[in-house]
Amino acid sequence: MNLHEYQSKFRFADYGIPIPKGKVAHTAEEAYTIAKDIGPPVVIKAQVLTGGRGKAGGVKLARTPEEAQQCASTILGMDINGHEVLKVLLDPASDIQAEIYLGVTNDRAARKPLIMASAEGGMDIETVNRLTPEKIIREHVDPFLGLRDYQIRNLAYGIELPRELWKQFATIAKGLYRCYIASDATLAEINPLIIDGSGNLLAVDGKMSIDDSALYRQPELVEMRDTSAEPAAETEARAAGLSYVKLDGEIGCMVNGAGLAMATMDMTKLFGGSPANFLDIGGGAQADKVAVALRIILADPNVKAVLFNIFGGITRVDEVAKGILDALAEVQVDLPMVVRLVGTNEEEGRRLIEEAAIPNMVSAATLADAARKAVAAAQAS
Amino acid sequence: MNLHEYQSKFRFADYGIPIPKGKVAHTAEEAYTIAKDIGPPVVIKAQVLTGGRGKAGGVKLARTPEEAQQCASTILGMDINGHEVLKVLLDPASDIQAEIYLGVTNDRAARKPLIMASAEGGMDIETVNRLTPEKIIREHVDPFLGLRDYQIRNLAYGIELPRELWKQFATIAKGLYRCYIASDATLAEINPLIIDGSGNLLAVDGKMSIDDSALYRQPELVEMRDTSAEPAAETEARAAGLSYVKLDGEIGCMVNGAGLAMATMDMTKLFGGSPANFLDIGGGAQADKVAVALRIILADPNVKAVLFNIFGGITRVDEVAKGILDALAEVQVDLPMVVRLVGTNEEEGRRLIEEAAIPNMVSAATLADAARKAVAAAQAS
Amino acid sequence: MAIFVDKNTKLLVQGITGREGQFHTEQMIEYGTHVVGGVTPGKGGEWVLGKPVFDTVKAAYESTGANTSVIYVPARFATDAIYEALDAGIELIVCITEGIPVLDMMKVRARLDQSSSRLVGPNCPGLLTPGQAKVGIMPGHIAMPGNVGVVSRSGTLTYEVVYALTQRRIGQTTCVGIGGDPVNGTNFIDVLQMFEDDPETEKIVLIGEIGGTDEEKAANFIANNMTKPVVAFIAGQTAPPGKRMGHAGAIVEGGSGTAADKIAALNAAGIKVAEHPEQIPELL
Amino acid sequence: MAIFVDKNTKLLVQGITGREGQFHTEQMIEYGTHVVGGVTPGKGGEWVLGKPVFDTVKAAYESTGANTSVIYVPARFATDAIYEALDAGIELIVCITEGIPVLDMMKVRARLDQSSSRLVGPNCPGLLTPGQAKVGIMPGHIAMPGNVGVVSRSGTLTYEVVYALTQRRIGQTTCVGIGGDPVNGTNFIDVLQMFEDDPETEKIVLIGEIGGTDEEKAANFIANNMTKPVVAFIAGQTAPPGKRMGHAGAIVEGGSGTAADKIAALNAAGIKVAEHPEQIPELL
Repeated sequence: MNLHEYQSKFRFADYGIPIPKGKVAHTAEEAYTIAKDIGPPVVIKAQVLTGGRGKAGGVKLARTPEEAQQCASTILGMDINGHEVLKVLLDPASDIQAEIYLGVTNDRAARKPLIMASAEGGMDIETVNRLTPEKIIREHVDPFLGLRDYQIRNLAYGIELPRELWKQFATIAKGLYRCYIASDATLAEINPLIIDGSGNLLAVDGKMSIDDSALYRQPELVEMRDTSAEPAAETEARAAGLSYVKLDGEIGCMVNGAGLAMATMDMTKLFGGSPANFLDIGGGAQADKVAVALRIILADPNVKAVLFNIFGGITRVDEVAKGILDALAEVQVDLPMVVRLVGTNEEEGRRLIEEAAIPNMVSAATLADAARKAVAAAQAS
Repeated sequence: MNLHEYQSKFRFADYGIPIPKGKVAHTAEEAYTIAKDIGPPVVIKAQVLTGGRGKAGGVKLARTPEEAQQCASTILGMDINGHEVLKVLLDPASDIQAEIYLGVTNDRAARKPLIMASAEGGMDIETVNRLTPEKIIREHVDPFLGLRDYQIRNLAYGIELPRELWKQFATIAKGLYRCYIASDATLAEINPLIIDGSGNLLAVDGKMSIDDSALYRQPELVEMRDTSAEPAAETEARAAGLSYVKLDGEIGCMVNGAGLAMATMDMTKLFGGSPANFLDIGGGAQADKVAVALRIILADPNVKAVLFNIFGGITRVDEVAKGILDALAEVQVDLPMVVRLVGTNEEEGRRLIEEAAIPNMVSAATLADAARKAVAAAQAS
Repeated sequence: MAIFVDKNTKLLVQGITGREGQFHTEQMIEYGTHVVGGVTPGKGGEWVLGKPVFDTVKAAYESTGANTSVIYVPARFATDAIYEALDAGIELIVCITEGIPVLDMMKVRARLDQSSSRLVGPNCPGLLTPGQAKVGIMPGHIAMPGNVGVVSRSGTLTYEVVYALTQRRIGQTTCVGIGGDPVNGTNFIDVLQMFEDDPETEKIVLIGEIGGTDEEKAANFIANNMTKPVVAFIAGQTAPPGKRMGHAGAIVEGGSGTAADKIAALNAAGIKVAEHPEQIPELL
Repeated sequence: MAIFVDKNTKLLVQGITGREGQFHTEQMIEYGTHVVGGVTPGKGGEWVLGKPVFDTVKAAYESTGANTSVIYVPARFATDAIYEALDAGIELIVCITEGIPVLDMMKVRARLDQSSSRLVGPNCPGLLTPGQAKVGIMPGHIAMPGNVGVVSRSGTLTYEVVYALTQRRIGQTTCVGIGGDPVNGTNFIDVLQMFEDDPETEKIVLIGEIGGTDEEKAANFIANNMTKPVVAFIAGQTAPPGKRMGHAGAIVEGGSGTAADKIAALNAAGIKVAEHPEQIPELL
C-alpha cells in the first residue's frame, strides 16, 4: 500500500522531520485560500499514487493566490498515468540550495533494512544508481540494533554534508528510520531533502510504501488508504479477498494461485494475445468468489474473452466446475469463455462443463490449448 | 541500587501488574488513617532495604485501625540488620490460596535476561534453588527478541498453573519483563505472586534492583533512591565519586582501585584483623578526594587504625604522597595510620611521608608488612 | 532417499486444532505421514485425529521426539510459533502461514542463521516426498516417486508442473515449495545443493517468478556448483513493474526482479528455460 | 611473540581528542605503540599529537589500515563506538570505558559472537606487551618482557602483581585486563587458551575476584585443557554478600560468586592460589 506525498510528509513530521508547512486542497477555491494563508509563492503538486507527475504537468509554481487557484484548477481532474488527480498539496516554495536523497527500504537480498543517502537528490534513486552508483552511500541496518549514530555519520560523511548540518541530518535520519519501523514500511523516502536558503534541511518531497502483511497492526495507516486513487476493481477485489491487478490487455484471466496466474498471463502473450488482468481467486474457488471475480473482469471494457485456469489439488476439479457453473447462473457473461480444469477429477470436471453446454464457453485440456483458444476468441470478437 | 517493596510494586502496577491497593505511612497516626481508609484487616510491612524483616518482626497483621496504629508504632524505628525502619507499607490483607515466584534477573554466565517461575513462592528463590532446583522453571530471554508468548506458556505449563490463569499470568509476566527492561533492572521479582480467594493473581511482595551504570538514563529512578535507608557515609562517598561499602571491622582501608581494595581488606583478615570498609578512591588520589575519604573512614566509630594502600601507576607515588599529606593538613587524624606506597617513584613517595614525620603514621614497604602493622596498631589502640 | 522429509519424519502440527490445521493434518495422515502430535496453547491433553495435543512445543517435543514441525497458525502468531519450534530444538520447521510482516521475517531469519534448525517458508505449500511423507498443503496424489527434484516459489503452479510430470510418468524425489515471501527460511540455492547431494535425484526443475534476485543467484550457483541438469520456468513475464502479483515477494521494484533478467541469467548459465509450464517434461 | 598486541599493532584511538583519550594516547605513543590515528566525530581533518583525526572509524580504517582500536569515549557513547569499530572491520577492540549498562553489553556481546572481531573489556585497563605495545591505561614502565602471561579482572591489583614480578626480574609476555564488568568481550578462558597457544608464555598468573563464576570455569578449563602452570589469586574474601565492591561485576549474589567457592574450585583443579598478591612471584 502506497501513501500520498502529503500523507508521507505529515507522518514524517510526527517523527521530528522538518517539512514545508503545506496543506491539501480538493478544489481550486480551497487552493486559493490556502495559498493566501501560507503566503505565496507556493508550489502546487498533484497527489497521485504514480510517478512522473512532474513531466505530466502535475507540479506548478504560483506567485499569487489567484495563480495558485488557476494552477489547481488545471491540475485537479488531470489524468496522470490513468490516475485522476483529486487532491493537490500546496507547499510554500522553498529556496533550494542543494538536493539530497535519503531513504530507507528493505533489502530482501541482505534481509535487512537499508538506509541510503546521496548528494544527487531530486532525481529518482534508480536513475542515480544506474548513472553514478558510487554516489549512493549505503548502510545496512541490523533490525535488532536499529539505526546507530555512527551509521548516520557514515552517511553524512559519505555525501560530504557540511558538518554544521550533521546534527539536523541525524535527527532526520533517526526520525525517518523510526517512522519506517513504526509504520511497517517497505519504503520511506525523502527526495529531495533540501538545504534551503537559510542553510537548514527540509524534506520537500516524500514517499512511503507500507507492507500489506503488516496492515493488521497499522489501523491508522489502513485509514489512510486512498481507494479513490486506485481502480475501483482493485478495491472491490480486495474487499472480496481476491488478489487483482488491472492490466492493458484483452483476455480476462481467472486463476487459482499467484504463480499459476502469472504463468497464465504469460501464456496469452506467448500465443499472441495479452492479459487484461492478474487475478488470483485463491484456494477452493467457491461460487460466490468466482462470481465476484467474474464481475470484476467483465467491468473492464477492454476484455474480449475470459480464460479460466484452475488447478484442482486438495479441492477437486469437479467441485470447482460446479462453482463456476453456479457463478455463471448469477453473472451474465456474453463474452467468449475458455475453461481449463486440470488436476484431481479433471475428467469429471470437464464433463460437467461440457454437459452444461454453455454456448459461449469452450473447454481446453492443456494450458497451451486454453491460451490459444482464448487468444483466438478475443481476436474474433 | 535497590528499590523498596512499595516502590517496586507501584512501578509494577504501571506495567499492568495487579498489586494490593496499599499505602505508605511514616507515622503510626498515618497508619491508623490508612488502615481505616483501605479497610482492615491490613498487613503492615517495614520498608527496609535488607532481607529478613519477617523474622525481625517487621511484618504484622492488624484487624482494626487501632491495631494497625499499634503495630506501626512498634515497627517504625525498629532496627533491622542495621537499617532503621522509617516507613511502613499498609496493604489490605490477602486471602492466599497459593504462592508463586516470578522474577527476571540477568544471567551473567548466559549473558541474557533470565525469567524464572516456581510454584514454591513465598520463600526466597535461592532457598528453592538449593532445596528443590527442579521446581524452578527457567527461560532465557533473547535481549533482542524480548520475552515471547511461548516462553510465558512454558513457565505457566512448567509450574502447573491452572489454565484459567494463563492469560492473567501472561499479562503479569510481560509487564514484569517490560518493567525490568524499561528500568534497566538487574532484578525484578514478585514473591509471592499469589492466587487470591477470588481466584485471581496478585503481586503481594516485590523487589527491584537497578543497574547503577544505567542510572544516567533513569532520572525517575534516581529520584527514588532512599538515602535515608543507607549509611550516611555511603551517600557522602557516592557524592564525592568514591566507591565505599561499610563493613564491621576495625581497620579503615583507603585504596586506589577496586580489586586492590578488596585484596587489602583480605590482607587485614589474613593477618588477624578485619576491615572496617571497602573504599576505592579511584585514580589520581588528589588531596580533596583523600580528605573526603578520610572523613568518611573516621566517622565510623569502630575504626581503630587507618591503612593507606596506593599503587602509583600513571600517577606517580610521590604525587600521591603529597596528596595524602595535604589531606592530613585538612583533616585531623588521631588514630594510628599505616601508609604503603608502591609503584612509580615509590622511594621518593616514602621519603616524603617519612620527612613529614607525622607521629601517628608509619610507612610500610610491602602489602603484607602494611597489613601486619595496621592490625597490630588497631589491636594496641 | 529424498530431501527434507521421508519415512523418518516425525511431524508435529502447530495449530492442529484450527480449521486449516485439522483439515491438512487429516490429509497428511491419510498420505502416510508420521504425525506424532500437535500443539495448541490451552488445549494440551486433548486428542485430535487420534493424535495428542500439547500446550507447548517444548512439552510436545519432549513427549514425542518430533524432528519436524509444520505451522498452520494465523499470521500474527506465526513468528512466535517459529521461535517456539526453534527454541524447542525442532530441526525442520515448515511454515505454511501467509502474511507475516517482512520486518518480522528479517528478525526470524537472523535468529535462524544462528541456529542449526531449518525453516521452509513461510507462505509456502510445504514439502512432498512422494510415497513417503507430505508436510504442508500439497495435494499428495498428483505426485509419484521418481528421480526429479522440484523446487518452486509458487503453490498451484508447482502442482501444475508436478501433475504434468506425473502424467508423463516422470516421478519426483521431493517437491519443495520455498514460498512466495521476500524473506524466507530456505532459498533456491539451499535446495539445489541438497538435490545435488541427494543420490536419488537425477534432474531438477526450478520454478521461479518475478521479484528479488534469487533466480539469478541460483543460475550462478548451478553454473558453478552443480552437475545435475536443471530445467527452469519463470512466471511473470507480463507483470507490470511496481505491482505486487499476489505473492508478497512477486514484485518488480526499481527495475530489478524482472522475468527477462532472470531468464537471461539462467540462459547465460546454460540452463534450459521452458516457455510455458507444459514444456517442462519435454525439456527434462 | 605475545598475545593480542605487539609490534604489528596499528592502533586507532576512539575518543582521541577527549581529556583521557589524549592523555593516554601520549603515553601509548611514548611507550612505542604504533598509533595510526584517532576518531572524534566532527573533528575529522584535525591532528592530535601528530596523528590524523577522522570523523568515522570507517574513514579511519580505510585511510590507516588500523587493526586495533581502543575506546576512551564516555559510557553513553561507548556501545555505539564498539559497534562502529566492529562494523568497520577492526579485529581487536579494547574498551577502557567504565559504566556501560549491562543490558547494552548483553546485546554487544551477542553481536560480537556473530563476528570475527574480538572485544577486550569494557571497564578494563587494556593490554600491555612489555617492550612492544601498550593499549589502554596500564603504566608501561612497571612491566618488563619475559615469559609470564598475566590475566586479570582488575586494574591496580594487576599493576601491583606485575610490578612485584618485575621487581623480582620475572618478565611478562602480555598483561591482559579483561575488565570488571559482569558481561564483557573476553573472559579468562579465551585468554588462557591464547597463553597456552603462545610459545613464549611459559607460566600464567590469573587474578580473579568475587562475582560470577568465570574463575570456576577457568579452573575447569585449566585442569582439562592446559599444560602450562597457572598461579591464581582471588580478591574479595572479606567482601559481604549483596554489596557491589567497586566493579559492576564484583558482587556475591544469591550465595554465588564467593571468593571461597572460587578458591576451592581452583584448588580442586590443582592450581596454586596465593594467599596474598605478594606471594605470587614465589609460587611461580
